[in-house]
Amino acid sequence: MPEQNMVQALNTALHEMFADDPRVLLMGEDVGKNGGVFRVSGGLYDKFGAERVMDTPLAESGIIGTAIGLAVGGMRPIVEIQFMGFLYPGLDQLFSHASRLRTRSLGQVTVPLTLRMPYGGGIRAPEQHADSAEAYLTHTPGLKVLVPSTPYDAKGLLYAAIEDPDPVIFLEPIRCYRLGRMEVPEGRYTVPIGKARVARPGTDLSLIAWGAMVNLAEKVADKFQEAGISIEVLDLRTLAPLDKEAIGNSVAKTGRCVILHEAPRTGGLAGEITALIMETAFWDLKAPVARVTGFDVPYPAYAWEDFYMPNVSRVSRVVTETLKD
Amino acid sequence: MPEQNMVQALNTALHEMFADDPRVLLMGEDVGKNGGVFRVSGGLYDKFGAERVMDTPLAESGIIGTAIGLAVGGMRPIVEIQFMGFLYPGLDQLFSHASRLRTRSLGQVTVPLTLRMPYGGGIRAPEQHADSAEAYLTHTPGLKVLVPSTPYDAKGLLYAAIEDPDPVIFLEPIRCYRLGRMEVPEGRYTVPIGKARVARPGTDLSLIAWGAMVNLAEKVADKFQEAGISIEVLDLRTLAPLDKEAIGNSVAKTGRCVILHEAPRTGGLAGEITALIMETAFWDLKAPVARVTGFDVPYPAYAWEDFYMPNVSRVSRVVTETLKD
Amino acid sequence: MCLLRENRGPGQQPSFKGALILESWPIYRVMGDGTVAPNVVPNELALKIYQDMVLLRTFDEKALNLQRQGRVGTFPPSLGQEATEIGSAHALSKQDWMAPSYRDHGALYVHGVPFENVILFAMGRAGSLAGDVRALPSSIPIATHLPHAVGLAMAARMQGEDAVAIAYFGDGGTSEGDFHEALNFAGVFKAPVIFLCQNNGWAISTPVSRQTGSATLAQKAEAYGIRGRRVDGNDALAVYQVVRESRERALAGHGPTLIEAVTYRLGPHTTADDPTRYRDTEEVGAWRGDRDPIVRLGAYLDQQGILTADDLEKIRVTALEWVNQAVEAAEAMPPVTPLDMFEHVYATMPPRLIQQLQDFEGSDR
Amino acid sequence: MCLLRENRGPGQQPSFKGALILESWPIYRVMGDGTVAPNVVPNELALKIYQDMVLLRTFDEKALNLQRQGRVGTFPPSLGQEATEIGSAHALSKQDWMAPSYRDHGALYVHGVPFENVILFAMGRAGSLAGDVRALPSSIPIATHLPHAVGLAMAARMQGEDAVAIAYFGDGGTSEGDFHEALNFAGVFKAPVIFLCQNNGWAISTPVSRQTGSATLAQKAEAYGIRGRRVDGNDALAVYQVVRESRERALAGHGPTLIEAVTYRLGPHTTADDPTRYRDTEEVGAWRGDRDPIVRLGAYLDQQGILTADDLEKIRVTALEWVNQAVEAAEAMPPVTPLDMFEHVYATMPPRLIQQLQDFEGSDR
Ligand SMILES: Cc1ncc(C[n+]2csc(CCOP(=O)(O)OP(=O)(O)O)c2C)c(N)n1
Ligand SMILES: Cc1ncc(C[n+]2csc(CCOP(=O)(O)OP(=O)(O)O)c2C)c(N)n1
Ligand SMILES: [Mg+2]
Ligand SMILES: [Mg+2]
Repeated sequence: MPEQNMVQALNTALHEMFADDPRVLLMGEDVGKNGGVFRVSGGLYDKFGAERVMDTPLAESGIIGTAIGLAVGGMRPIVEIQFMGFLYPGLDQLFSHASRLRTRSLGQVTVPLTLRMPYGGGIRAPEQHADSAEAYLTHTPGLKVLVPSTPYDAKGLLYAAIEDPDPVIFLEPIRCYRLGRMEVPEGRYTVPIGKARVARPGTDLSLIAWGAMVNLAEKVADKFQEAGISIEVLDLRTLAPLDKEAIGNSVAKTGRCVILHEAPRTGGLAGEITALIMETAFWDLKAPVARVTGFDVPYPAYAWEDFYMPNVSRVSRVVTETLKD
Repeated sequence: MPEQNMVQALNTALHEMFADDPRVLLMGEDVGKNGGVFRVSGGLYDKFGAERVMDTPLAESGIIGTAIGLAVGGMRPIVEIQFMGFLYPGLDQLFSHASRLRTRSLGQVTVPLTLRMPYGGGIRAPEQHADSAEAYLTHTPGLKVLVPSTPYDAKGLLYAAIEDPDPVIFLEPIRCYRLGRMEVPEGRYTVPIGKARVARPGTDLSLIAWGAMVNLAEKVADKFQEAGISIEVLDLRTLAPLDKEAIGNSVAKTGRCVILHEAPRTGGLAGEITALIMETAFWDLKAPVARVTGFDVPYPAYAWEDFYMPNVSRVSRVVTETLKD
Repeated sequence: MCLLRENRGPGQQPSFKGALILESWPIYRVMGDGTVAPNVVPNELALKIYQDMVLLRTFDEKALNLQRQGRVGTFPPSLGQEATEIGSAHALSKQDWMAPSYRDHGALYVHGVPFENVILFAMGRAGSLAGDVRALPSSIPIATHLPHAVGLAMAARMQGEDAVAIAYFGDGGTSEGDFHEALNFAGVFKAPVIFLCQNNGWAISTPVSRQTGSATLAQKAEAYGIRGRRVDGNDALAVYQVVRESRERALAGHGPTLIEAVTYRLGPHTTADDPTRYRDTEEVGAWRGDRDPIVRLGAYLDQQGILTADDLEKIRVTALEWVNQAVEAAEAMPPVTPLDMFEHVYATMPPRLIQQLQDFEGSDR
Repeated sequence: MCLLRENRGPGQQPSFKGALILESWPIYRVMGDGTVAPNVVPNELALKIYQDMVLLRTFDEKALNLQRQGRVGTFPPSLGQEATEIGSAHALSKQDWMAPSYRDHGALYVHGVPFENVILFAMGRAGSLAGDVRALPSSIPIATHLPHAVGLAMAARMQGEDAVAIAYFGDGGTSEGDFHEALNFAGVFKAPVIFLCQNNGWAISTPVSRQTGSATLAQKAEAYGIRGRRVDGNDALAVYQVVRESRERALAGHGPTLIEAVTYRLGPHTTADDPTRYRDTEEVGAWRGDRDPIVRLGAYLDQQGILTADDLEKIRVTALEWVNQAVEAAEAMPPVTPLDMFEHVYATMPPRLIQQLQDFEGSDR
């Protein structure tokens, strides 16, 4: 099995899907000759041509709206949005249409659409290129939201997304694109939608994370391990629908939980997870569920990025406090 | 003091503000001669003319974007979006610009903009006219979000909004527009941003609500009162920034809490409030914090509306359960 | 060349800019003065178009009545726009994709959606407007369905189908960003799509002169390098021909067309609207009578000896019968169930929805 | 009438549609063959424009160097676009509002933002691009700042100011919905605003022919009933004149203008971009040399006897000195503080931000 980083795993998955299914298309800004700004679609244009790998005009709503039409009309479009912060002009297409067409038509009109985009911070990108806006999407019934943190999951979840009969948002943590390599099987396999992964089992405290925060959680777990404290790291992988069972099981076992996310704290997904813990593991809690997140400020320009981003020291402090009680 | 319903209170407030401050403008679809589809701006056009009461082209992003320019340029624009479900094409202007211009310019460019819109269900409106999308906005640093539930608060909060130096979203619960009358003072007064209101004091359980759900909470409180159970109803009034202190105090006192909202459950504001309770009143909790909300479906067409909306029976059931533990 | 001088009542200012006379954007017309094109619609089809227009008018009047009785909810009639609704839809084939707005039940009917479904829709039962036809559910948000039509058109072409897509929208719709993005995409990808803009003079209370500074809506096509056409939207035969021709051009690979059908909304925006707040009854009056699309087509068919006064009466009676049957059928439908609300959010209900449905069923209601 | 034949290299297809020859949308030009207008720019100003263009070029080259050394972050140079950047900004008054994009530090500089602030911006320090000038922070999202310019223009008019607003954006920006909505609002409200579109042929890797089906970008003005102009964007004097004239018309109440400045991006999109992946070096080569805006203005000033080879050298040396000083000044600025990040979200920090700042300061970093 080849060792691949996340960009390579995704690129391979796309090449395979294009070869397998003539209905699969890719569309977006600079996905063609340029292969996307992070090269995730590298080589597709040369191999499958401009009809299936479509550079579009610079217009997110138009891109998503056209893809909705393509999906309803029988194709399997994959859309790339260049950065998550540029999804916003296209949100209406998700909120008003992609997420509702099935319901509004009582199941007669369906939208098998995959919307990929790089998200999150940590690479000193220019302003407004590092947003983590997952909570806007996870609050929208009718959408599914996936976030891989490893090359293996990236490929398997992308297969699951493209085979799903409903619109799926596929968030690619920029920080993880080239973070490390691992063995990634050739050919089709899927990672199930809606299932979290225990990235590291533990007994004393649950650290819940996704995307680039999983790596941070693992570092923190390593650190506490040295002090003899066993931290379980749960990589959610799917943010909608959330794996309530896995969350409940982990927290019921450990009795303590800290949730991490890059997005600003208020209204971030940590709140929802906390509410799910109330429903599943309240009586097991030995300490309040805590969270380490981005601050309630717009993601700052990169000179301030290190201040904004959760790091080992900030997480450790909250973990220590949560262990105290 | 005159007795007014919410539409009248808002209308009076607008008339007064227009008379007091020549920088105040209103813009939106059908706000002029038609006075807005709910008549909140009735009479303004005749009194203050088309220059200050501007019917705009049908384009939410253009409306909000132009208003941002007007605000930066020295005016005090009030925008009306016709229904909250039609805000979505304009979200980018809020997420990328209105909420960030102060930060991005380190305080040099400011956006004193008030964005009003009817929201929520319960009046058998056509499809997509009944969304409660407050959680998209409360997760956006840089915005403030207000929701009055009474005519008095409506007027006082609108004054607070328009005098605020930052962008304020002002949500008007459609269900409350003509729900009842109360005494509303003439002339200027403000209700402070960021302060919840104890709509009804109680000792056994806290019901936290906003908008049209406050009225429902009061009905439930009445019902339990008869059984000798004392329920405190907290009307949040401001959804961003949340009044963490008031929430914490109430739940610390009662030890039990149920949160109500119309929006779909997952990712709704109840999650954030639950997380705040973790931070402020965890050790006082006698039962898990629970929530009664809309279901995780797009707000349905009105034949299904009664199934969707939280009602006395659904809330009572959860309250009873929460009291059991 | 016939100019749309009817838009100006005697001694009146033009009530909206769509009415301005612009030689470079002539109004295409078949019936009436200064006819620019001979009629090519066969008699039988013309008669069918007439019947459907009467049916639509009858239906709308019935629905307005039902709304007043509280038997249906908010309803947007298409009074005055029957020529565009019916003429355009008859120019399509069943294979074509339709992306309608809330006011386009007339076009949907011709495309295959029964009127009882329209009643159901007005009774707050979504889902009724898509059926065994190639149509999207009517778009409630303005103009944001236009990109869907572009995608549908491209999908049809990619799959080698002999089909186009058509989007219906109003003058107000031309202001939305998605109008621009859709027409621009269509121009770049030469999609076989027709953008049918019904310029009925008003977007609720906003006249088209407040909607844009351009003299016509058709000229907006210039911005995308695509074809634009103005047509007399109260002339069903002209509308039919322009749509037909646009369809053929699209199928032949010549790309999209933006059609501005100049018409007038005779009724309220919806039953919740009171148009006397914002427009003169005189203006409305000027569009009634001779300019009414049904009167016009009737007179034309009469002139051509295609139908007699007797036929006319029969058509009206039959229409009423049909409509009453549709109402009965709709009102006889089984009531909605909570399951409907939960089961169509995703192909497979996720655990949280199963749980929520169970909770719902466990509760008192 | 001079046509932009330079867009076609010998034996080459036009590389983008902005280059097509369209008599109805002529390209306005002062310098070079087939001049359509005499120069009205006074010598002194022409010289100043030239100096600023050299300064901008020098600055961009320096910034590219700093980026390679890791001293600044991702940077978007305006190499090749100096005539439009500098010529346009000199046509404004200090009272005018500027709504720039990320690539418009040249225009901002002329409007009053020092180059050290531009360096700070490139060092990841937002806030540096708005200052004691009437300008918004450079818009990162494409074209969504255009409505702001409309609002700023309306605000200036309402307050009786003698000021217009100008928005800078690229060819790619014309595809966004907000481009449409802004121009449409400007047309309806006759706002005193100038939309300056720099058609530099490319939006990252996407050629303008993929951006729109229209033959020119200027003709998009037709859709809004507003004035459109094409100008040779490598002719600083022509750009100056077109902007000046548009400004005067706007102030006189004649409404907005869409200006398409036809130019070329000689460098990468940003330092993170590799243009060899998507465009021929020949195409780039054809825009260097004689067609370089600095070479052209230099030659013209030389012809007119306004500056000598000696002056030229002096200008270059001075520019380098200034730029080096700007870099020093920027690098000498005190480092950013966490407080900066918290204190400008709202006028007054809400309790949760005070709490978060305290938490932050209580932590190890
Ligand atoms: C995005 C959006 N904004 C606002 C509305 C509210 N609204 C419904 S119909 C309408 C006017 C539409 O006018 P037009 O496009 O001319 O169509 P017509 O109703 O005349 O057929 C408005 C503003 C909406 N449905 N969608
Ligand atoms: C809304 C939005 N979508 C996508 C991007 C990513 N992006 C940055 S620059 C660019 C190309 C812009 O091209 P153009 O408008 O021609 O301006 P130029 O860079 O040529 O000056 C793209 C796609 C963005 N910044 N904003
Ligand atoms: Mg209309
Ligand atoms: Mg460009």
